[in-house]
Amino acid sequence: MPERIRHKPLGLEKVKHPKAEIHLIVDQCKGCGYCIQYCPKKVLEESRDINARGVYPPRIVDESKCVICSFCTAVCPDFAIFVVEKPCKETC
Amino acid sequence: MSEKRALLTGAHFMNGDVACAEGAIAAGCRFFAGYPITPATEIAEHLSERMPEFGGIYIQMEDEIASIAAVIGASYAGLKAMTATSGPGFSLMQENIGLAVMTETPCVIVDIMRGGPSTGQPTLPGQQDVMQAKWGSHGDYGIIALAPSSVQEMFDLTIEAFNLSETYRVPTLLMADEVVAHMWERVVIPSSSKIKIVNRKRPHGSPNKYMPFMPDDDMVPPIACFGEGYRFHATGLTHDEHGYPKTQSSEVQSKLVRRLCEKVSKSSDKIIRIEEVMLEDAEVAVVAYGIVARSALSAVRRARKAGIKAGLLRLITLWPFPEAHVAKAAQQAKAMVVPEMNCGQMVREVERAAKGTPVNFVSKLGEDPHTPMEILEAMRRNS
Amino acid sequence: MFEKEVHPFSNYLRSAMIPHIWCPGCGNGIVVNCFIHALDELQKDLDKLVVISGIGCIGRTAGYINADSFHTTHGRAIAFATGVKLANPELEVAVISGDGDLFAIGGNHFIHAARRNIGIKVICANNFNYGMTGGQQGPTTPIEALTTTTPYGNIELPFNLVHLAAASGATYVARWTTLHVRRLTQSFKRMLQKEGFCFIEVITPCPEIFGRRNKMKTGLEMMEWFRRASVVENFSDPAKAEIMPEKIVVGEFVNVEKVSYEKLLHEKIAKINEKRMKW
Amino acid sequence: MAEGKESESTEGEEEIRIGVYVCHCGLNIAGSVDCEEVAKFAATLPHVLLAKDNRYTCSDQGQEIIKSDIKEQRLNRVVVASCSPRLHEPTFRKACEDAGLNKYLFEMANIREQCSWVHLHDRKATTEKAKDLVKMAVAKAALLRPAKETEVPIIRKVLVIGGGVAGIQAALDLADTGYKVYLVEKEPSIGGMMARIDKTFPTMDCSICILAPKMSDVGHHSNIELLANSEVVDVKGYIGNFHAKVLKKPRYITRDCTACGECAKFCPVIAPNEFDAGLAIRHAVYTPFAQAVPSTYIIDMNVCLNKDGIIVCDKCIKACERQAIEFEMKPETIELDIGTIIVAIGADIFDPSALSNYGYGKYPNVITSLEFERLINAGGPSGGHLIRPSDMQIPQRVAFIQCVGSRSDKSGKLYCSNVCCMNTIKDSLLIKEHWPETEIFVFYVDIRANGKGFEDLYKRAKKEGVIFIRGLPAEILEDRKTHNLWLIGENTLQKELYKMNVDMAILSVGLEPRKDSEILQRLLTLSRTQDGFFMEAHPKLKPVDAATGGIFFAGTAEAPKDIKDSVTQASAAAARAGILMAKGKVTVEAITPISYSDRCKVCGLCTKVCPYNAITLNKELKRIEIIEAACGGCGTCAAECPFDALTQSHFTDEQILAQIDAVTEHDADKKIVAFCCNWCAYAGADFAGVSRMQYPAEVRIIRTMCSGRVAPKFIERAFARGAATVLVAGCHPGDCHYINANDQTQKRVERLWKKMEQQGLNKERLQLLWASAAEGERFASKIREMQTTVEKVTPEEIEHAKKVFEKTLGGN
Repeated sequence: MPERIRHKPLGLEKVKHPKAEIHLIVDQCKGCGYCIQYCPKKVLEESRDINARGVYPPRIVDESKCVICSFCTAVCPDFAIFVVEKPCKETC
Repeated sequence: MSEKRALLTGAHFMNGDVACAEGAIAAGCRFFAGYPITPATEIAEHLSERMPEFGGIYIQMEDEIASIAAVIGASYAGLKAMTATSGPGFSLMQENIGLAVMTETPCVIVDIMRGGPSTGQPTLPGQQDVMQAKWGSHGDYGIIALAPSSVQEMFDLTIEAFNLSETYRVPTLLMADEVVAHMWERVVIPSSSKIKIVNRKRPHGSPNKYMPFMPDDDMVPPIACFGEGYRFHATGLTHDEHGYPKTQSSEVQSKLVRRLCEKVSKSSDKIIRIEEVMLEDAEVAVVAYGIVARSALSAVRRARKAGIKAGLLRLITLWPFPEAHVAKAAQQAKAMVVPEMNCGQMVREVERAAKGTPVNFVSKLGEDPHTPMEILEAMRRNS
Repeated sequence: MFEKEVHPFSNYLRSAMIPHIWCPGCGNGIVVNCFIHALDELQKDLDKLVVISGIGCIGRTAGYINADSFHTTHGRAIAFATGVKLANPELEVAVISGDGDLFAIGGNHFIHAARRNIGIKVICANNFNYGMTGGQQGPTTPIEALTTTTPYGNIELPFNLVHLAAASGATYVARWTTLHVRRLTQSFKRMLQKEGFCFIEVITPCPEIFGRRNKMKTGLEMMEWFRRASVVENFSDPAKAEIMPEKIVVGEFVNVEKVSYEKLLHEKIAKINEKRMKW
Repeated sequence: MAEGKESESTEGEEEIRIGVYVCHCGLNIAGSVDCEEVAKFAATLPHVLLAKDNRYTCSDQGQEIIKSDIKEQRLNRVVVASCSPRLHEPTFRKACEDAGLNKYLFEMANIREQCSWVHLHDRKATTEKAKDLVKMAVAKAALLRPAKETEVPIIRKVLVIGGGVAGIQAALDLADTGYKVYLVEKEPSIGGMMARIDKTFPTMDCSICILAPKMSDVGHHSNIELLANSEVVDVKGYIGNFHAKVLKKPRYITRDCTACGECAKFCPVIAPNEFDAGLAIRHAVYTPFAQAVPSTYIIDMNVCLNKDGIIVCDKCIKACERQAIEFEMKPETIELDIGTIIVAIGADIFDPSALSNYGYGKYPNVITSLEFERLINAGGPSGGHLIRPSDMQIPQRVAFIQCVGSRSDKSGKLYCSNVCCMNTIKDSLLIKEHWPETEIFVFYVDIRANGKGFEDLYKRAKKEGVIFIRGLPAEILEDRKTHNLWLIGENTLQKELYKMNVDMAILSVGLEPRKDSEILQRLLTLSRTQDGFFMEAHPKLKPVDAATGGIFFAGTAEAPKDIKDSVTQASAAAARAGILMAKGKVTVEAITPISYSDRCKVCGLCTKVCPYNAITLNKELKRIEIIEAACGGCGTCAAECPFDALTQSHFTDEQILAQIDAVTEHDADKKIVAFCCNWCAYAGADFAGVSRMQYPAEVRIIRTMCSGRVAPKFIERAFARGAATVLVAGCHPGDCHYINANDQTQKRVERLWKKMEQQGLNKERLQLLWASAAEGERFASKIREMQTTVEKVTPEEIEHAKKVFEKTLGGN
């Protein structure tokens, strides 16, 4: 449609997003950084302190931004990260 | 049911390769992978016809390396498996014979020996691979090798080879020569009920506790097959009882390799088969195997007629080497005669066992086997 | 943050063997991850799965996946797998190995298994060089690439693996990079549902050994190359599926139905015995 | 030229017998021209056998006279001095043909649009000019040659651009008639503006309810190929034989889609739904609205998580049972051969955020009438509950503000957007229907209810208690806390200021031309009015035809109009296109070049300038070859040829030179000789006439098909004959109807300017003008400007120029 959009959608705040629960198996991480780089929502960043393997594992910046696309889980070569959806009672 | 009817019984006239093939079927071999090579080709040809009749698999692979690899795979998938070849192919197989040894894979490799080295004499007999049979693959290991000297034995020993292989989880070699393989003879095949068949030792206990390389007292681990839910791992790398690689550990390596040698050597008296003819009072003892043993036997008989106290020790098992039997014969003999179709291979083992008793080697290369006269000559010289 | 984390795929892995031996940024882990993902989505019975690999980094895969597995000699995985599949066609037989193992020393077995259409599933992790031995030139090393044995730049033309597979008669041929995890997983699923010989090439980053010598020091740099250069061209001519610095053609190239060797063989066996019964 | 003339005059002996007919056009011409005198004058001209003046030459009697004269007086040339040839040339040509005279032996003098109407107040000068125009026409007529028109087949397929209600109607009409229709729609679904409106006035039907069936008809019609999410990117060819390229953008979802919506359920991305003016949300994978056609879902790659070919999120893929999702999809270009084109691209709505005083975009409770439509619509974001954005409460006091973006020279557009008044009245009634207690104020300038049933609706609204206040608010202020609005302005009836508090204000926004109109204008060489809407070939007689043959307009692309008018116009356009295609053949004017091989030196210059590559150089045979079918008829090749080996039929060098000579016979030093291209400048001059724009009478227009036909020697000839000034006028660069022939015009004029400078001539005497058919004023003011130059030019300068160019006098 041609016209520019000027109002923010009604009831935007009412939209329910599934809440993510990101699990990091920190000491299994080898610090390749794929999960950080390719997270579409930029939920992760490099942690400031090193893990048992002496590398910088990812660290969660803002779990609420996660949309549970689980790409991090799929692209992790070391099975060191996975995401689950928080059970409903906490969100609704 | 159809199998029973298909199994041959009674007396038949056939050549050694066919007898070997029939023996394999009788032994329960249901997988053959091979590659055409003279003088072993007839085994493949015969099995390509017979295997399907028993629901067995025949496949011609792209080379001998693939053949032995497929055989190992088929064995792990639960079938008794075999390949047959000759010198050049046997050489190609050596690496994976090592793999079969390391992964303790029951399987039979038939080597119809021809004149080497290299392509050599495809259509003439030889006994030049008998040391390669023991030492052909890199590393230390125990292995079993049998030497048939008749078409009947091509049948019998093929069955024997499978039984030993299944018993000890070790690749077993049938080291026949071109003459035995192509010779036509009468073969008597007993009814299947009379044929002794040994099947591999199966795991006891639950799958999740199973350790594929944890030996019992007989030093042989029970073997599970793919698809039975044991979910085990096997590797050519040095491995622990779980089959998991432990390439850095000296004690895992020595424990494993010593067991691979000893599970054969420690059972040698159970494994070894020999034939003794007129040895009791023999002053000249002939040690021979394969087709050469047949000339030797005739030579011994002629010698006795000529008043020479001669005897024959025929090696049916080449490996493990029948050391005790040779030593015994050597003790009372003044001299030993060892005819071989090579430049002297098993003769070294005989010398080692003879402990001082003079050993005369009669070599023959590139033509028909020794004639009885040639062996008799050797005996005369030493009597 | 959490106590003992249990990865959803942990039951597909041999806990004793994890973490794996692979370098940081190595794509092999992603290949295994996607393969397991596919198994999981198809609810494959692990008891009926056999994972076979040859020698090389990715060769360790057999040890990591919690199924029956066999780590063969260099180049012989496919020949071994052929024996397994023929001996027990019920088994799902997957060969996961490297470019050197499958296409240099094992090249002959590959083309013949494809020609015979043995129903095995071959996955090749292509990292452009021999990683485990320290980065020598191999059958897929790009022209002018630097390796420990091509210090002046590689002058050997590399194999086009998907073209080779298609020409040899594979019934399913695909190529993805380790960045295309979704499509790769989907391809694995397709492959695992097919009857005949299948081949999937996965282009994987090898930063420590290959990348380091070729201006891609980190896994991320190699993955970024994949992202920049990859073009999905499904069912385009595999002969034109190039792998170049500026363009990597990925996609599904072949997906046809063909009766597998083992099926034909066992049908024949059945026929033969029928005849004998009648007679 | 003499030789030339003989060399081609086959019927040299034939005596030329011209009849001249001067039309009064009631008082339209006679009002400021002495037609009788013009006729008398005409009779004195060479070859003129008879000259008559009558009230309406175009009337049946008028035509009868011509016909009988041709028969009885054996006229072999006819000149009519009346309106613009763009209007009645076909009429008179037909009359000639009926009487057995080849229609190319007819010539017209435009003494209305370009004479009587533009010089209303100087009867003498106007009459003099009319005489000149007739003299020019007669001079040309004497040299006219009969010509045979070539017929080209018409492809019986039509391209409809735009899938709003107009496009839909046109497509269905033509498809039902049996023609193959390609309907190209930019958006993912057809339906356009009408699909977004809640109810229609005056009947208050549910808009989508009456549109949806038509939409699905389009979707299922065997004769319609719907290309949604697509754009026309190129059009070549000519009437009956267009070749279009359409860019089909990927939907990333295949036809297997059953519109089950599972994918959207799982899509984690949300974005404002454009269809609901952004008031509702949609997912990255979505369908714009329930009744969308095609119903196939679409993925919005701008918001989807999966960028540059890497699938990060595969939730939709997993959710889709039919496996219809295909991220690999690439854009494809579809090539179409069509005979006719219907332009129905609709209009944009005015963006009121331009008007700071109304605080739109700043105050949540100031919305546009379109946003209102979505709010009041049961399928809309609020489920049909009129709520105000700030607090989702139902407003008690609502204000409508009219003419937002319309009828204003400083804020928005000058024109009336036609639909806003009735739309507001309709909306006010909708509110009353649901919430009768609501107080509604409509601030207006004039209420325009000029349509069937409109006045009744207006009355009803008043009866329902809607309060109409004349005078728009000057400003809207917001109460920070309540977000209520203060409207401040003057009631121009009571002449008193008001400051009114309302809960919500609805800006009744106007319609404006689509921002992307230029693209289509260029692709199809169309003209647009000053408003920017597409310009019809004739406001009265060809209201849906474009000036370019084979192209027609429907809906708001041509001007703001309501649904009824759009549909009416669509059916009209469909009918017009259908007529063409039914004939199956179209005759193209016999104006392609003729070449005299004996003069051709095979230099190949013509091949370089031909925009259609219709001329090729045959080196073996040492000659040029013209492909008639490919020729567009601009004549720029003839203008380029240095050896007069090429000329354009019906616009030959002789004919044009004769016109020049006629103009410059008397008082050349007071005249402006103007060469105008048929499509833009000449049409522009006509438009000035229709609009009665006044400009000096000194100008004499010579019509060529394209300004590219104007050879330097024409201009030089004019100066050599003492003309004060010369004007060359054509289409704006890029708008040329002959692809780019007017590039040559530019080059040639520039060359001449240089020459004039070198010769010490005032180059202002030669002017170049780009004026579109809509730019009558631009043309008029140019003439006024040149008039001042004319006055400045001294006799010496005239003489000097005569000398400089005198060799062009050689020949006739």
